[in-house]
Amino acid sequence: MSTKIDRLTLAARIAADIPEGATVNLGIGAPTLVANFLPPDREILLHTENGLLGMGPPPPNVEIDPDLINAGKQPVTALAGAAYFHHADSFAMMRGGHLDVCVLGAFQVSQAGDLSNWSTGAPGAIPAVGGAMDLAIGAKNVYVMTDLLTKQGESKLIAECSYPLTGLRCVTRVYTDHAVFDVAAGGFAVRELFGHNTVDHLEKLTGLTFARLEAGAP
Amino acid sequence: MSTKIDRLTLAARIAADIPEGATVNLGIGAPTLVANFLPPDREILLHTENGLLGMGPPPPNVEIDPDLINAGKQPVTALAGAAYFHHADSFAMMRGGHLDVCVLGAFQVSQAGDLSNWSTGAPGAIPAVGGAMDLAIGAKNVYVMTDLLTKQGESKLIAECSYPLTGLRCVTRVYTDHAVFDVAAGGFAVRELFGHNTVDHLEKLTGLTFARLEAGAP
Amino acid sequence: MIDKTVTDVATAVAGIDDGATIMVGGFGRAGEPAELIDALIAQGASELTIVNNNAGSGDTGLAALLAAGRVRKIICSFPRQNDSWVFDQLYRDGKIELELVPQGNLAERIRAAGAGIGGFYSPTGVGTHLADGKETRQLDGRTYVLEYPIRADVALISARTADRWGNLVYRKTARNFGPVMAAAATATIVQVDEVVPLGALDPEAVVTPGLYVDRVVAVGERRWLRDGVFVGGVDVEGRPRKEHV
Amino acid sequence: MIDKTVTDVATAVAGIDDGATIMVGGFGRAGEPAELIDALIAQGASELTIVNNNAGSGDTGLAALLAAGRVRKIICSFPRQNDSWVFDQLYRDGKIELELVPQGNLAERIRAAGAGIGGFYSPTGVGTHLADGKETRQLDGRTYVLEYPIRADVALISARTADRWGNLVYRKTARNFGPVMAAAATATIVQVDEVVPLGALDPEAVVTPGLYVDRVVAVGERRWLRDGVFVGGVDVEGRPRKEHV
Repeated sequence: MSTKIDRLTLAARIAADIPEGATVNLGIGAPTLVANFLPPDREILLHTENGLLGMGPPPPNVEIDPDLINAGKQPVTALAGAAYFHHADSFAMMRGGHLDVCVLGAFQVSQAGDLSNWSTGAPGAIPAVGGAMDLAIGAKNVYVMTDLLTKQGESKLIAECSYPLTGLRCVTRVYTDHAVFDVAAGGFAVRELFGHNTVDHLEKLTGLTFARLEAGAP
Repeated sequence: MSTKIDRLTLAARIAADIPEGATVNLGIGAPTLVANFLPPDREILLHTENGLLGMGPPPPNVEIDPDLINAGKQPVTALAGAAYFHHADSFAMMRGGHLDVCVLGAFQVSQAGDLSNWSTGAPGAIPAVGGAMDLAIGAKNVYVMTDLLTKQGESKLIAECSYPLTGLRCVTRVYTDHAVFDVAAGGFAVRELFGHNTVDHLEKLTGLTFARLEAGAP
Repeated sequence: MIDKTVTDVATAVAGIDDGATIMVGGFGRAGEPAELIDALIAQGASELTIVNNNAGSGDTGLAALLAAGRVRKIICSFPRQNDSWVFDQLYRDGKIELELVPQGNLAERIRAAGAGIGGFYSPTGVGTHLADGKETRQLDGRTYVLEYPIRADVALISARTADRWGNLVYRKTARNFGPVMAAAATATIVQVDEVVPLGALDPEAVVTPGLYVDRVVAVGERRWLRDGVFVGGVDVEGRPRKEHV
Repeated sequence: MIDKTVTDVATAVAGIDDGATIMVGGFGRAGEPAELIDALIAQGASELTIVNNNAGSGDTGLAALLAAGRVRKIICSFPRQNDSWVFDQLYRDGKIELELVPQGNLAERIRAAGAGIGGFYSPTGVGTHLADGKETRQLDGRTYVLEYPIRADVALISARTADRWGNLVYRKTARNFGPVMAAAATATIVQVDEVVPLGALDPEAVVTPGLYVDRVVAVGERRWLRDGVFVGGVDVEGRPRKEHV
């Protein structure tokens, strides 16, 4: 066994946690992969913030409809039972706390659940935020999907975010390639280990001390 | 000639001032009569705050539709070109300043254009405001339709309202049974006299001194 | 499979607690969830706070709920009507609390609750008794009054048609408060004339997306429609006209 | 007779002043008022403030307006895209001002302008750089940031169909910013595929009532429809796919 799972396996792992009937927004990038693994026996409603609830999979090329796209500006379809709405209504849906789950990428997540995912604060970079800040604070459960470590080997789970914040105390769970972490009262709690990772090993990788989940916690 | 015109004549007089293409909300009560006199050669869109723009006349009894009513909860119809919307969107339409004209009743109008039309402040009365305060501040032109005098002979045009206010500095014109007044910088200005009323006579009746309209004012 | 439909109105209103804040849709007869209100009366919850444009009329619907002594407080814009004798008596006897809200502020405060807005500066009510004690603020040359969201535990609303996901379409001016109330309540319970198969509603014309809806109950077609077509024969309250009785 | 239709896009954009604030609808190609933007470039107004979700892409549309040096400032949520080289260069050269707004605040601020709201407490952006210097407030246990309306002199939007009163229906996710921008601008100018007779639009499904619209111009059916039916044959930008050229 490896110490890491690949991105598609991680997407499938997240998909498995999304319950029947959930309303879900999948952020641009890797989180979009989660859609491919949603269990076919569950009805799950995907929301895209540009105005559609009940989003379906991409169409074949000959059926691309420029009027039917997702937040990443990729062509999509609409399921039977879908509904269209305007941008303010769509963000009201998120900001009003009506979505069950949002899956986002991250540069950093702090022990308090702070999220940094919109800017590395690099000098001269052109800032762009899109819907990231609305997504971060809107959903009932904000899941982060990310590698545990950067390419330079630095932990993305961190005591305090050093990058510009997207939202305060908003992340509820982090799905990484090494393990799944809950944001708990005393810091991150390991929920599930992938491969032959151990809590000790992850504490060494991240430099953090993890809270212990109560026995019998869901 | 009399010193007063009757209510239907007054409604017709107001209707004559509403231009082609105007969007108009007619308050509950006497202002509703204005609809009967709108020139048939002008397209004027009536708004009712319970969610319809493009309201038509009352239907014959056999065609009363309980789902199609006005703000006074009377049966109405919808014209070709009408649109339905929900209550927040409907009031956004008013409060956002998108209606051209609103015609309201009044207990009192002050020289500054303050309006009192929702409560006489009588002790023990049950307060009820409905959409009066939204209508008062929302339209580009707020016209009041009223008798000049109460049944007790007191002027409804007044230096300062003594009844509870509906809105501050919101009335633009007052159509009374004696004359039409604009709310001008220096107080009420007589725009048009009915019957053999004179400015002097109206000043005596109201106890106010009227501003003079500039020659050539519209 | 998501299926928000329930078989009867009693099931639809089950579990509403004493002390709940309940939004009740409708403006006049239009959009009044008459069957759900009757079910609420039968269900028995008391000490309720009701949010509605009015405070009941005649002896049925909200007025019957009030008459049964179940309502502690009402938040509305226009309680006093020709036939609001039930409310009038309770109010004069000091048996019911009233929060009077201008109708546009009522609609916008309900909308704010559903949209996650913490408060907003409203142009309505400035300088009036209904802004007494409220914070005001000069913004861009105009004075506004700070208004807060109105949230509810439960919304009872009426729509024309639903699907099993809870997507709703309304009919004409019966739409009124339904869409904003559906978004402002923790549990939204809807009565409809009929439930249609998923996909039968035009996604461009769905007014309330299903995620705002928790339970749907079909109560049969309103008396003035037949197979979706207006047939009339009623007065403005929906009662059969005499010549049709 | 009310007739908001004009014969061509040049007439539609006539009279837009230098220094105007212009909202431009669309999210990606969906809802982009492409013909109106081209007409605006030809019309020549400069020193513009543009409100759009993005800051132009490729070399056409908004990017062409920017490249022509007509835009002083842009208010948007996401200026940086793979193909936003025109904006990128102007920004790095200090030739354009940027106000970056989270997308939900952008939509809600535009909505507030149309709805007469003086300001609102938003849950989005709290504790981030985009709330730096803004007033925050604790309300009911949560922290919010005070946001103000965004108004415009002109809105340029695209819809599917209009009637001569300016009632609009959109198509799928091309609806996006159209309805809120239409209500937030002093003059709303709309390009549509077609203008239909009054009464042909379902009053239950009109999304933008005509009173928000000032001018309507028909520009012909979008390439991926034929008589209102989707026929495809394009890429996501609406360009003919190779096998169809």
